[in-house]
Amino acid sequence: MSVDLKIKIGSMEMKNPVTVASGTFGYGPEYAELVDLNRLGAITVKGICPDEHVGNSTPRTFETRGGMLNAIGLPGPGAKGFIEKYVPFLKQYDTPVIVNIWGKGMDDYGTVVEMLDGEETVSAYEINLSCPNVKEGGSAFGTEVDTFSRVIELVRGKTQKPIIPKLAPNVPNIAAFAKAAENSGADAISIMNTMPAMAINIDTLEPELANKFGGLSGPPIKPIAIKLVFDAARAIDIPIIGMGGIFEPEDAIEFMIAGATAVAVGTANFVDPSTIDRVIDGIEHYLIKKGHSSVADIVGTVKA
Amino acid sequence: MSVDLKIKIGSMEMKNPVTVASGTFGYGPEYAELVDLNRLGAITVKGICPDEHVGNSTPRTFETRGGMLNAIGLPGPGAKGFIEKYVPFLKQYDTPVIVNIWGKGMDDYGTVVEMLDGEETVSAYEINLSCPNVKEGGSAFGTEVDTFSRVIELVRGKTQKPIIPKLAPNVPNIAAFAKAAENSGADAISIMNTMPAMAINIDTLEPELANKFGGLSGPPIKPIAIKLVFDAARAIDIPIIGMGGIFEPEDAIEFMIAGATAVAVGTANFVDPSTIDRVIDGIEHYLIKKGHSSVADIVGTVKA
Amino acid sequence: MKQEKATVVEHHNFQGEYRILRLAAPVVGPLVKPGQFLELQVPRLDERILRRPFSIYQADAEGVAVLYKAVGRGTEAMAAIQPGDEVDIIGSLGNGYPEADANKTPVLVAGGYGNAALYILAQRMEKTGIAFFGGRSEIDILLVKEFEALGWEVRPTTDDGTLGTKGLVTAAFDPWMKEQEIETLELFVCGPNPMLKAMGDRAIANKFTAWLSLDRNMACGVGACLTCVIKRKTGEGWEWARCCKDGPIFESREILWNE
Amino acid sequence: MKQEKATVVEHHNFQGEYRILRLAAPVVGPLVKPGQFLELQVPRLDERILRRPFSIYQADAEGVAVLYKAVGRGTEAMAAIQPGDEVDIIGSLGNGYPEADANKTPVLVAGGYGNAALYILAQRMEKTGIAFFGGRSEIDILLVKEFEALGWEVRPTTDDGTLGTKGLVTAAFDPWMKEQEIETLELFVCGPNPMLKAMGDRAIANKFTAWLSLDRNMACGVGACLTCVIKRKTGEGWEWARCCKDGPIFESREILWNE
Ligand SMILES: Cc1cc2nc3c(=O)[nH]c(=O)nc-3n(C[C@H](O)[C@H](O)[C@H](O)COP(=O)(O)OP(=O)(O)OC[C@H]3O[C@@H](n4cnc5c(N)ncnc54)[C@H](O)[C@@H]3O)c2cc1C
Ligand SMILES: Cc1cc2nc3c(=O)[nH]c(=O)nc-3n(C[C@H](O)[C@H](O)[C@H](O)COP(=O)(O)OP(=O)(O)OC[C@H]3O[C@@H](n4cnc5c(N)ncnc54)[C@H](O)[C@@H]3O)c2cc1C
Ligand SMILES: Cc1cc2nc3c(=O)[nH]c(=O)nc-3n(C[C@H](O)[C@H](O)[C@H](O)COP(=O)(O)O)c2cc1C
Ligand SMILES: Cc1cc2nc3c(=O)[nH]c(=O)nc-3n(C[C@H](O)[C@H](O)[C@H](O)COP(=O)(O)O)c2cc1C
Ligand code: FES
Ligand code: FES
Repeated sequence: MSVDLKIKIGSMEMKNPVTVASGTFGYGPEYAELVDLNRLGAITVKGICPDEHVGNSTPRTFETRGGMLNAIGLPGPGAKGFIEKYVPFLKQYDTPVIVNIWGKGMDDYGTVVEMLDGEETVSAYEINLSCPNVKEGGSAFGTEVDTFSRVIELVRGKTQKPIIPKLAPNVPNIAAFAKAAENSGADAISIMNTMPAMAINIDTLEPELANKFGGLSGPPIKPIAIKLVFDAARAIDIPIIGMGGIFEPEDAIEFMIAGATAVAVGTANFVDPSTIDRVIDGIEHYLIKKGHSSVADIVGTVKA
Repeated sequence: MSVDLKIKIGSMEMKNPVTVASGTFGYGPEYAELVDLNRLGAITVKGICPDEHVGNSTPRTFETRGGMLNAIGLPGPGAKGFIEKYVPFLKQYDTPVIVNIWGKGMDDYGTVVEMLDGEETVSAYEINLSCPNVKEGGSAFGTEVDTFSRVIELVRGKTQKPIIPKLAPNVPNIAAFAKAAENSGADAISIMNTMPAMAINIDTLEPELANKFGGLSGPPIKPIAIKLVFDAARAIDIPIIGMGGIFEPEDAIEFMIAGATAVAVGTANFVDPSTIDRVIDGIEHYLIKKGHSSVADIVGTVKA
Repeated sequence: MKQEKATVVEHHNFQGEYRILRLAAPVVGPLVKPGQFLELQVPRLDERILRRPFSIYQADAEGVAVLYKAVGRGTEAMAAIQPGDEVDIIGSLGNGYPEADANKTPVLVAGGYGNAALYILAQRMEKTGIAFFGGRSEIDILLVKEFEALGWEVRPTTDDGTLGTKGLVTAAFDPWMKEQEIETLELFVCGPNPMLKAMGDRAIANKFTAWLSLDRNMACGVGACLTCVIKRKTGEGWEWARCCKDGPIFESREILWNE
Repeated sequence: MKQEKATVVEHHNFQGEYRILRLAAPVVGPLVKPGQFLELQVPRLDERILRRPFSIYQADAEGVAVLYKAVGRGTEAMAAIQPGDEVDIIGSLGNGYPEADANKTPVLVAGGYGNAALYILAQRMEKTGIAFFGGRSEIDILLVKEFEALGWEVRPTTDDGTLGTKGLVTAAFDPWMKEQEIETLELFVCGPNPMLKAMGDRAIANKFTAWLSLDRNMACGVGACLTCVIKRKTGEGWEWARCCKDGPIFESREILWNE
């Protein structure tokens, strides 16, 4: 028996529903010796803004009980640097590339899309409206529905490619943001970015991160993410890319049953780079075991 | 060398800064054989509304990676039942009692205080404006600043005893709620309630909790709570009772350095009922080791 | 009720998938009443924090033993426990079985680890009687010799007929019951929920007493969290009763099964 | 770079608080260049998820060994690793030391586990030279005999004077340096950051080459997360370089220390 793992995010076809979470997989080459990039449903690269950006000082990450904090601060080569350094590499693979974009101000979101849109290798944009680690933009855009919608409309006006706003978890009403994304022309949404968090060294009294705050990721946030995906799925008809603490195939399947059409493996890449492979295999086995023929058969099937 | 562990929450004196998180310690008798109730800074009892309430169906809890979900749904004996069944017991101890109160509608918050206020044993009220597990009220009151303030003002009008609104974590701007609490006459605030979350059984497709959703507690949420306490402490002058994943003395100290005057041990009671003792001892040892003479010396000392 | 860091004295495979864990626990050991349980903190239980409840299989002044089956993450992680290890326990918990009624005929009904929970009861009971033990196969019927050594008549049933009567426990119990002075029976039941309900229904229909040991998921084990509730009948309707504190033993008439 | 489930061949106390963990790792073993490291997943590391980086102390076609000191949660949990256990490793990682310059005099400078990281370099280097090893006390100076057996002259320094010159590594190095044709020196340094900086400063002031192995906290170890960055000088200013991927070995002139 064979199952169909293919899914679509807007016009982008993915051979299976598994991508990686932006920022946990570099720009592609970093894990290429450990992970077969052709196996991935899509490669999601780290956040890109129009210009080069240095990011935060160090320490940038900190390990917590069961998870980690990061305040990397979105360092990156900028759109031009990305095209020069990474597009030639990514072109070699038969896997769509989702570019995660962000801006220091609203205009940046338009600018970066203008700079990238000519590249055939860029298959879709994930719009980061929820990074807890940059002062300028990031989460400020993601926790206020009007601004959130304006950014999406702006990006929508610049590209025909699928656009995927990435939602912040620290809101009481994720459904309102999901709905706003849909109404503003998004092809899908992704849930969730890291949860704003902090750790303090009780000997030095210093925050453990140079940036003071960071985002919590990994297994601790999975139950939070499942709830957000469930709530959002009830509110919209466009697909959801679910993420937050996916470490085992069962986690990914839980996201899909909650309402996610696709999933992203994030922090787990650091812990076990074979996670992606295991998750793809696990979804396939689950579908076979349960007698389903395609991914759609399980998406949003939670009895609730 | 001796240190002074005493603190004050409004007019309520606590012999040390450690209480328990509402709902994790019953009404007092449950742990009395394992924990010396006279050692506690205060006993915080499970949520009480004016009338008896049955709470949710079962399953009510579910274990997650590193933590747990609960959707108990605030079952309880009501104010009269509480006075009859538990006040005589609690009276025996030389420890202030914080009664956690909630309402199905706004009026209930006033009613329950009217019913309880004559009891000398009731030292303070923690106002639950953030329970994710009841449909009627709970978190609906805690994620909208105006309603939030109105409930606090209402309670303020009914009692001279200290009132301590308990804040919801799933807001982008905790400082606004902290400030609103202070402006509405609160004597302190407590942070945080559980984080809205969900788990789904991938075989049955049923949510793992009868209530579908629940609140995440335990170590996974600690870094989230630390950030919320830090943000709130910057905004207000009234004390904060910090909680969320306190399992070790170091966790409690971290909350205090972030800005909490007192702390509450919650889920850890289920795991290791000796946690409270260890936390009190650990705070004392830390103060001695660092050459401090009182709790106030470390509250909010984070270098950030 | 005490918390104790108990030392592992012995940990061995008992029969089939069942294992026995024996702990030196001089504080908790002497407190135990039959039908009570422990909340045991499984060492090295990767990334899971809650304790697991286990009926007490044996207890004396020196310590306690539990008889368990690996069914999930926690009980599987218990495989790694070695003699000499420390295991943190809280016990003894719950109400335990009441004194057997001297005027009645005691009957034990058990399945799975239920046999273990009833063994300490049989050891401490002044009378003996008849015991119905059900299981999937011969390998699932525990402690037959031990109960017989105490003077009990054991009537096993197995789903596959490899030992005793073929069928559920009721296949042996029902015909036997018909021959008894039914009202004089006093049942002590410990096993899976369907078995509890089946015996409870018979107790109500036939007006005998049946003490049922309920198995509900637990978090605190001491009555504080309100996880483990069942519906208990009251004059007017029902109320929640906590299996860990008000139970785990309830008389069949107390329970409202429709949850 | 490969991920491999390696089998523990040996795990023993080496000297003082240092231990050696030897792994059968036929996939990773042959890939190793001196100065590279592994990302090792510590088994049973309760509630912590990230791998820990360790320099490769020895490597051959069959496997790898690391020499480590218990300093925190992860390295303490490693104590429980037993021969026969499986340990998941990713390696070999990082750039490693460059080929030694045939026209220069190699000098090794190390402290703590740095000696281990330089040992594999010494083994594979065609020349021999002089090695300055610093430590708190005699017990912290590792592998002196082993380096001598390879033909190296070892000059230890200890803070407490229990072995060799009393003082920091510079107390032995500085007087020696003055007697050399300084520009012909090529240093290979592995140790704590202050030692790296001290040697780097001397290299810049005296115009010799110093390859420094940097120790930064890491999460992914493969260049993806941008945790482990240091400031590397560029024509105009500086850029972030990843210790795990662009390093951990940098030449002294590359590093901007003011972070
Ligand atoms: C009063 C009482 C006495 C018991 N006595 C015994 C005994 O003597 N021998 C024995 O083998 N088993 C006994 N059990 C069942 C035993 O507690 C479960 O098998 C065990 O909790 C399963 O844990 P796990 O981690 O292996 O399974 P998982 O399914 O991974 O457990 C996940 C969670 O569910 C809870 N849980 C799962 N199943 C049960 C259950 N049946 N009862 C309570 N909580 C559960 C666990 O505590 C844990 O929080 C008893 C249960 C109760 C309530
Ligand atoms: C390239 C490289 C090579 C190393 N080689 C060796 C070696 O051969 N022998 C040896 O004993 N040690 C070596 N270390 C240091 C070793 O990685 C740390 O001692 C170890 O990570 C500490 O882990 P812990 O859990 O015991 O400490 P904890 O402080 O509990 O660790 C907490 C977290 O901080 C990180 N961390 C803490 N200290 C360091 C550190 N110094 N470097 C990197 N991450 C750190 C851990 O990875 C973990 O994520 C090396 C480090 C690097 C970067
Ligand atoms: C080190 C690190 C860097 C990240 N960088 C980005 C980023 O550049 N853009 C973005 O949208 N999200 C970023 N994230 C968030 C992840 O994409 C993901 O939303 C989050 O980590 C939750 O998934 P996880 O728990 O599986 O890691 C980053 C996360 C981590 C841990
Ligand atoms: C089983 C359970 C029941 C709870 N009941 C209440 C309650 O009645 N009222 C309330 O304000 N908070 C309640 N809470 C929330 C806790 O008081 C606390 O805010 C939260 O659990 C975070 O702390 P912790 O991580 O230390 O448990 C409950 C938490 C748990 C786990
Ligand atoms: S398990 Fe907590 S009340 Fe029973
Ligand atoms: S540790 Fe991730 S980039 Fe170096």
